[in-house]
Amino acid sequence: MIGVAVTVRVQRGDFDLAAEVAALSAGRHDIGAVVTFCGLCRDEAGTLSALELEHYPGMAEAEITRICNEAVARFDLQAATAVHRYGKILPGENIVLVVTASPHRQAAFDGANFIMDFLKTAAPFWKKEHAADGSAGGWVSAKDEDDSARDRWSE
Amino acid sequence: MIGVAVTVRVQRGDFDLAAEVAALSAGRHDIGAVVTFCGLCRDEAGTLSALELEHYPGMAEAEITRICNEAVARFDLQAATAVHRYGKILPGENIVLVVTASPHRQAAFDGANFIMDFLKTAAPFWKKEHAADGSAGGWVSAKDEDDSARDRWSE
Amino acid sequence: MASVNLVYFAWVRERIGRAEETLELPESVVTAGDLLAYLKTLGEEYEAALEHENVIRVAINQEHVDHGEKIAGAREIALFPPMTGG
Amino acid sequence: MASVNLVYFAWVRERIGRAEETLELPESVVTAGDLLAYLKTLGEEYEAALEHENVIRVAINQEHVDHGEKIAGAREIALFPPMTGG
Repeated sequence: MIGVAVTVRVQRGDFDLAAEVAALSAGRHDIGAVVTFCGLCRDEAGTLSALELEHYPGMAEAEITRICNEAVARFDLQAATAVHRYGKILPGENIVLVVTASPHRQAAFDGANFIMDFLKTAAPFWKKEHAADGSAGGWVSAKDEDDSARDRWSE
Repeated sequence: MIGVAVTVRVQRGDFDLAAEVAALSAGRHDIGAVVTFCGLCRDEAGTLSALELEHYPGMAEAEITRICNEAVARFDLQAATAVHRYGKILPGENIVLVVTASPHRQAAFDGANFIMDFLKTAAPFWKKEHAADGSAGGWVSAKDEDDSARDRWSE
Repeated sequence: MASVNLVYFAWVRERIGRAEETLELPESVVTAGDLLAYLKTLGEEYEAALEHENVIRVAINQEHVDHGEKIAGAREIALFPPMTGG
Repeated sequence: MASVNLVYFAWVRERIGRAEETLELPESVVTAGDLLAYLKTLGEEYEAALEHENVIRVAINQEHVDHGEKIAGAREIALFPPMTGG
């Protein structure tokens, strides 16, 4: 795993997909596949005006780094980047970015998929919904299907 | 599937990842996940100087469109884009791009993965290798593992 | 008595009514689970926040732990609901 | 005799020595498989290109077909090796 670059950032502002991919692959001639995942804020058919993302500073970065390192070790990854935003996020805006690089396409797909499944269930972030009609939004509940998605990696 | 945008292009020049993602998601507030796959030319530890990609004009576009439409119908995709290059491609350069959008992350991952598996085995492209030492390169052989990757979708 | 920094997030934070505090814990509080039980004796706000103990996640020094984990040596203990990021 | 446009790609093209041609086919050529067998009678270059018939892929009017497919009505028939794009 010499030369494996794991980049993790937790930030309020947006990220630049192309810049993150370029940073991870620039000058390399040994990468065969780059997979990116962007998670975006949906307006839930117009009922949602914004998401408010709270996080645990310090642990958020540490936990995402642990997840990325595990993905690098488990799959044949040459690099992994994860950027997660916090604060108020509007419909159509980005929430999270994961980028993986590998010599082989399935490893790049699996690595990004694995990182997202663990990021959803283990990275200390919490979403609060703001309703479009001004009524009190609430904290988003954790989904059983997210736990199932995570658990398939230990089957 | 009203409003599902399938974009397919076969071109000699490079593509712009960010522009393709923006074109597919611009102005929409209903997308929850965008997955991109970039396939790149590897230098095979310095032994490869270039790939020459031959394609079947007309059928290449038609076949990739069929594959994308099948992915849209099979998964919960809101949009799919595929761009495949032909001609001489150097190590580190892009060969193929697939972008999928869905309300849900696993569908976006599966859609892109599905499109790549079928694109590898059914889209009429052929790669010829040019060796770095000037020796005669040869046509790349189809891999059994690519057939296996495709066949898992019909299990 | 051991002194520990406690941090709370999301609806745990909202229900307790503060984001962090430093508490002196009695010697009888050995595990993360003991801590949750102890906090519930401190007032209604803690009872409301920690009512369903089994869903409360605990991190010691910014790493996830089970409720059975011993808290000795903890600089910072965080309590929060199941994560919903990504 | 039916006239059909044939197109070849990759090493099939290289071995046959041309990218396309128009041939008049005898009535006995009914399926794609018949076409492969017929072409192999036309010379060494065809024999070399189509030696391992089972790996040769056939497309009629730009759609993949099995070797058993009938070629009646074909405007364009393509012969090529297994694909290696992506």
